[in-house]
Amino acid sequence: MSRPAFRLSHYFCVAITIGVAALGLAVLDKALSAQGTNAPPQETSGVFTPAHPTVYEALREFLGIRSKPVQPIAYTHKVHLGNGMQCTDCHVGVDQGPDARIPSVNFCMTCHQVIATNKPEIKKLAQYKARGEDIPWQRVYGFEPSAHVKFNHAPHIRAGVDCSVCHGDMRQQTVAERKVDHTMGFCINCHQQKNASVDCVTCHF
Amino acid sequence: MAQKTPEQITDDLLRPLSGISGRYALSAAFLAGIVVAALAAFMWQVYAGLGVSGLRTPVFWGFYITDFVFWIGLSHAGTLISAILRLANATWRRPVTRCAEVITVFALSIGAAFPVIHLGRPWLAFWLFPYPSERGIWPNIRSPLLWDFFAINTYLISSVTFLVLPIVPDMALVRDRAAGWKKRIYGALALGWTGTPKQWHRLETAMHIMAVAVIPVAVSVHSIVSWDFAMAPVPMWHSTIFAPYFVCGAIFSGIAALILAMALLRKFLHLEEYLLPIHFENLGKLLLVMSLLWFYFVFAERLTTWYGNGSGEMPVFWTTQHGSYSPLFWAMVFCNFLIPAPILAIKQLRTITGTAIASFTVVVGMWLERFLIIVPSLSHKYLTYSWGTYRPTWVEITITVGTFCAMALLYMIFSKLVPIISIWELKAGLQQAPNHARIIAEPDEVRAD
Amino acid sequence: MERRDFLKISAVAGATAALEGCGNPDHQLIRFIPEEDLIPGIATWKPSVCTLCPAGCGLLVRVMQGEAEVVRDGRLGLLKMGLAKKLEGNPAHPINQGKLCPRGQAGLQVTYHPDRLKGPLARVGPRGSGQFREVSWDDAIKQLTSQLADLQASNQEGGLALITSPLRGQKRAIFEVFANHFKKSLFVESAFLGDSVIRAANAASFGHALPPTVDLGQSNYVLSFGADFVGTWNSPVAQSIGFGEMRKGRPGQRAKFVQFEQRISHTGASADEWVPVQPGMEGMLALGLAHVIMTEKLRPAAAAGHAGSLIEGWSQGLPDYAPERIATQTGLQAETIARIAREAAAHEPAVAIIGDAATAHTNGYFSALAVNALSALLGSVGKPGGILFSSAPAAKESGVSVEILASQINSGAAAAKVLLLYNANPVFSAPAAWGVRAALDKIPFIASFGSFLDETSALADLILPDHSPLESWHDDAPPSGSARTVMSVAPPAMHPLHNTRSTPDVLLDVAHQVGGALGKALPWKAYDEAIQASFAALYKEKGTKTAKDADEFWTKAQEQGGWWSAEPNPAPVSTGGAPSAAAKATAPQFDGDANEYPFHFLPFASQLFYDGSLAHLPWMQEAPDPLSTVMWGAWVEINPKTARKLSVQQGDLVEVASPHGKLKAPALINPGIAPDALAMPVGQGHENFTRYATGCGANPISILSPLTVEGANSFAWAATRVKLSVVGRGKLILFGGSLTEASPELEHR
Amino acid sequence: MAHNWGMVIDLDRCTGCEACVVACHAENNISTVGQEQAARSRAKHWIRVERYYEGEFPDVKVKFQPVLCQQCDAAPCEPVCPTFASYHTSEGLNGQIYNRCIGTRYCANACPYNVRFFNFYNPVWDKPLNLQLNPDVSVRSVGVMEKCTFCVQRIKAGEIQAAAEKRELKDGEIKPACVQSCPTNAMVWGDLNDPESEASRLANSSRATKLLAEVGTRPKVTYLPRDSWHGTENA
Repeated sequence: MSRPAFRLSHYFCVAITIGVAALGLAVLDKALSAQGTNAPPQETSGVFTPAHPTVYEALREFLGIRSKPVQPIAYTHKVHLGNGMQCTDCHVGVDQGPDARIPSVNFCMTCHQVIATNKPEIKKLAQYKARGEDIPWQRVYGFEPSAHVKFNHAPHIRAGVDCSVCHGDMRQQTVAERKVDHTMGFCINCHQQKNASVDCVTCHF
Repeated sequence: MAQKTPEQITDDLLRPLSGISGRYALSAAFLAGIVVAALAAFMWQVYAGLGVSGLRTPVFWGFYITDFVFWIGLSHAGTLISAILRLANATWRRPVTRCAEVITVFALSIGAAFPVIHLGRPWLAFWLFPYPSERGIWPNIRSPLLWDFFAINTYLISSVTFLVLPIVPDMALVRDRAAGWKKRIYGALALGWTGTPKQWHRLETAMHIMAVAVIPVAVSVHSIVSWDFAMAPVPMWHSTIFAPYFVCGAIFSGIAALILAMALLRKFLHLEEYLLPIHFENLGKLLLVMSLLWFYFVFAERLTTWYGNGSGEMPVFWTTQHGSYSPLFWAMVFCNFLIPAPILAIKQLRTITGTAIASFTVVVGMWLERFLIIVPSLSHKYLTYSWGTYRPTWVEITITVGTFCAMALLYMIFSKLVPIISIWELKAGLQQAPNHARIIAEPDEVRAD
Repeated sequence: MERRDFLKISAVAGATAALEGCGNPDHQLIRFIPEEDLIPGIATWKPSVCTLCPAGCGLLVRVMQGEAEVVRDGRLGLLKMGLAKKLEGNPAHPINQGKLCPRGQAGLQVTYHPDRLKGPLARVGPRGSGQFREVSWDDAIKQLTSQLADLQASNQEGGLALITSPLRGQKRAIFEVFANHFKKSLFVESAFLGDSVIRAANAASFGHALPPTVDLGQSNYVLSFGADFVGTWNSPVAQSIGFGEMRKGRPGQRAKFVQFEQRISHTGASADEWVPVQPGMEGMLALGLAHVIMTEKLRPAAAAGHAGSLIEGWSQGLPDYAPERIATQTGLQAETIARIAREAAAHEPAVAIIGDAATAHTNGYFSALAVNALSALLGSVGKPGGILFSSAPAAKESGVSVEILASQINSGAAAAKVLLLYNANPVFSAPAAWGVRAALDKIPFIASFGSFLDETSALADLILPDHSPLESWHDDAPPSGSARTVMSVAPPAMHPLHNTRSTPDVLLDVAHQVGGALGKALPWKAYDEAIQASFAALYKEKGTKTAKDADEFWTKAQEQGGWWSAEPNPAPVSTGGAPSAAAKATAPQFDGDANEYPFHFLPFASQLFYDGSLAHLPWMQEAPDPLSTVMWGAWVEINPKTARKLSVQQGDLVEVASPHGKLKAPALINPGIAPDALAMPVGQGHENFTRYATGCGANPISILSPLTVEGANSFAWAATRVKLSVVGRGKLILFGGSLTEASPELEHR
Repeated sequence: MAHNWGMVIDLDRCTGCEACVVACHAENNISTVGQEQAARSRAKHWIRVERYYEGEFPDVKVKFQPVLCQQCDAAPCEPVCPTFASYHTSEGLNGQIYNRCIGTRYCANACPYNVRFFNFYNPVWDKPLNLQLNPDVSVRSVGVMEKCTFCVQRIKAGEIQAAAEKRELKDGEIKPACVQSCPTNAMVWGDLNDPESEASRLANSSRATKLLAEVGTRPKVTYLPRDSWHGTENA
């Protein structure tokens, strides 16, 4: 006896749920597209931009997925270090302050005016210089902004931490890769071993 | 009205499980729609940021935490009441317990959602779980929010168990009558119940243990919720009265919710012959007691604050008595005391309708109470220069309304899947003590002889 | 404010910011080869000069490497360059000694402002339509050159007009050469908060046409007649430092500070005794105080010397100014006047200063003379703890004001063909009654050098945007704030961000292209050459001890941000100046009938927007005003009793109407304003001044009456009467929750 | 000896000029929220100058009182945080670890001084205003709490510098942005564990008072109340 009622209700059910759901989504969509400007003042979201351009980006960051850097020039650390160069020859300032400098095209050209000018990669280098452009080196290491880490190289170097501890043995690497995973655990371990401070605010501020 | 046979009882109480009426579907769809809208609002909040809510400096907690406390409070309807009645062996409880316990489980789940909804970064809520990580950081056990986390989970688990245990025999009953896929599902839910004396015995024991265990848990939960506030040095939060005050309020609103739920079930599921005036009358009396108790707590709190005349507290006190929040305050007093107390005190008014009306005002009043505990204190905290106001936005309102609809919807669905009145307990009532059963059935008659 | 646009832009900014740092160069802008060789993460500090107000504080700019999105020869790309990150006071600088006011700190946002003009523009639409097209610098300069060449050829009198902010040093010299080269050109240094009245009075009283350097630090009694000296008046930072010293710098010794004004100012708020005085009666009050001091033989009349002789009846002990006689007019009780006079006389060194509204009444010049005389009588002029005068060169004045320029052009007395506009916004900062807009429309060609589109530069035919202050050379000789001789100089702190050019350089360029006498008058190739030349002269004059040669002197000066004398060397005060006609007290004139317009209207300099030139900085908009705590808006201050009488609620939108116009703004209850006065901050109400200031609040200047100060060529901006009516509910954004510390909720008890 | 940073504010010097407020914005990358959001009191000022009127016209007095995070030793904000985002650092500061903050805003409710501010939206700088950002301070994202850090980045820099030069920190070597900018020198900052430091000298002076001392938060900011003129004794 309740069968026909069931059929009828079935349609109702589906129809109305979809209807209201659509309404809800419409509100959401409108709000999204308008960024909340066209709602009355006491309700608008005012100025805002999402922390990530896309939900996908947000998800990647949440899951800690980082894209592999693609370097414009296949620079090989192995060769340079093999020729007796030191890290600090190019990465100036690493022992003075927080960051290490990534050399500009001018710096490279000081040597490569004359050295190995016929090699394809060096030709690329020269072309950049000719175009008046710097080489768009891509970050290999470095913390996500959301980690709020204020890392400072200098004190670590003063403490005698070898570059390879955090960056792997560059003498074996051609194009730099992320060999060491700079997780918080990685930092904490070392800090504890060297009984450096593990107070949060030592790194996060 | 004639004495019901066990078979009749079974038929009556299983009837709601079969078929869906158009009206049912319509209302279900309507409720579902609003719930979806609420979900959309929440997604929007996650996308844009909490700025879409009405929260601001210095009122960082508003509707969401109000709803949180309200729903957790409501959850004290069931488990606590049915447990107490069970232990007190109040036989009239038999038709009531399950609707009560269902309220607990759903209200608790909804309430537990709010702390997440109100987070600035809800996607990180899992940090409240104590799990080992390379960071070597654990949740802060000193934080009342963490106590909440554990208390609520414990309460949820135990009240689910408490709800599910006595369902098992009824599931078996449904299984035996059903056929096809339904039989398989209910069969699974019946956990192989065959009704052997051993099973009956174990069930009884388990129920007894649970009943004893669940009461302290329930009390602890709302005490801890109250400590979310009482632990902070905020004017009119930092008070020793809060724990009992909140527990009282919780049971108060819980009973009200239960009466409302029963009234609705009675109407829509045609349970007139099972949910009888006497149930409402008895629960009405309970409600009256709680109303008086609640008023006593409010009076005590207000009196001591006023008499103490603390420089920090008086502004909050006066803003609720005379100031911008006074309309809400007095509305609360009316809803929680001045309206329900007389209705429930006067026997002639303690009818089903009467108690339902009283319960409704109490539910409204208790929501206001939670709001008035949170917002005025935050908006009038110490340094007058930093005072502020609060006005909710459509987001908060939608989500709040959405949760009420979610409650109703869950309840409707549940009543379609599980007999909302414990069949076997009712029968058990008949078997043990027919007089009892008769008393439940025909109180007036009894008084007559 | 165009909220929608604001949103779009900010959304874009946010999104792109987020996009940077994804791992593939193809997704990114090209990078230009860095022009500087900086180590990332390491800050360098470069001296500079603050140009946001005339105080001339010395800056230290924190420069760090950053990646800026720039356009170089038509290509958009990223450039690693030194970027200014923070502005601090220069600790070595005698004026501000390492300290800096909020406005100075926000100077950073001038450089990075999103609405800064990024290159030269030529008008395409009708004037005022704000439609411009980008042009190359060569075209722009050619256009300006041809205009000036024609003007030179036509040899017409008064053909050139210049409206600039008050200028000093070689920058002024360059503009001056232009002004002098073209016959009878109208050279206006426009400043709403000008100090010309005080300079004129000081010239008369003490022989120095300079604003005073107030040695608060060593003073024991300070009488301030309306001067907002820790806020916006004269040299606020220097005076604030002094204020701190005066209060707690000398153990066991704390000066008393009395403020006379009609509306409690940001400075008055810190006074030990705040005394409301009737508007325009400050001079009379000063003479009342002098009367008491003289009659009670606390000081002889002669002590005031020349300054006293300028006041009629001074030598007779000012019989007309007995406290009892002036009590009603000044609004003070006779006892109060007498008491303060005795206290002041008893606590040497005591100093009296006057400024702001007190000098902006029609009788402001007389008031200034009177207060000067009082200072002199108290005997602290030219002495520690009193008023000093630096040995800076007195500012030359062309004698032309915006008002005169407008009236001459409107009346046809002058027919300017070309107007050069530099860091001045006369359309905004002049009362509508002056008809500045109409006058500008009569000028065929307007060239603006400003960095922003504002009410005035929007009318320009050609815009040649200047570098921001941090990208520019500076030289400056602050006239007050320190008793030491100060010559600030600073090279650019950072490379220019946009396709802008230093205005002095552009002018030199133009001069040379115009050639002839003009070219010869400006021998330098670039502004820094001009500055170096001036420092070479300074070396010969003063620097021989400190450096072995002019070059070393010049380099040293650049490194420390200028040259200053090791010791204080205030200029001697001329005691017996030329006896001139003694001035007589005059009652202040107010425009508007007292019955129809019951309220005095007191515009006041905003602590955050100064004269309105800083309203475009978000930091200034969002910082709460010190007294009202208002953010992002303007307001009308009204006494609580008056408000109750007119049933005006806090936040009501009120219409303030003067005989010359009306405006709407939300009402703000201020317990510290006279019942017969309404006050309003200057600086908001821009019709066209970047996304942050446009349409925010209302501009009180627009409704002011065009009265001038008698005896001084200056605008009497405090002489307007207004009426008030409630027209609805306004938008008042307060940061502060409550007026008083005691909770208002307790009133219920 | 571990440092114990504290501040002294002399209200007799303070003129409420707002220099500290703007300095703080500049140093700490505090975003401006714009007109609409300011109207909904979402403005963030780690330090604010409270203004209180006393009396009625013409006998009006005004009191200024800069209020920033008091870096309490018994800080109500710390125990309530479920994730240790708000905690007590080894140098006695109330640390706020943004990346650990999940945005319960409990700390802000517990704070009696209302000096904690919440990022209701992701902060935005209209290009190129983003170039003004201080690279030494992280930019907080949407949903996290922020508050005065006593310019911890300057403290760290100072300590690292001193360590590099193998010496002790000198008193007055480190200055938070507000202290550095204050035109009347109303603010003094230093190590309270060093009895010689200007800060501890003033903090132990007879004028010293604490804000909301009755709440028992043991603040490390000391206020020297507004003084009055003591008449002719100074003459």
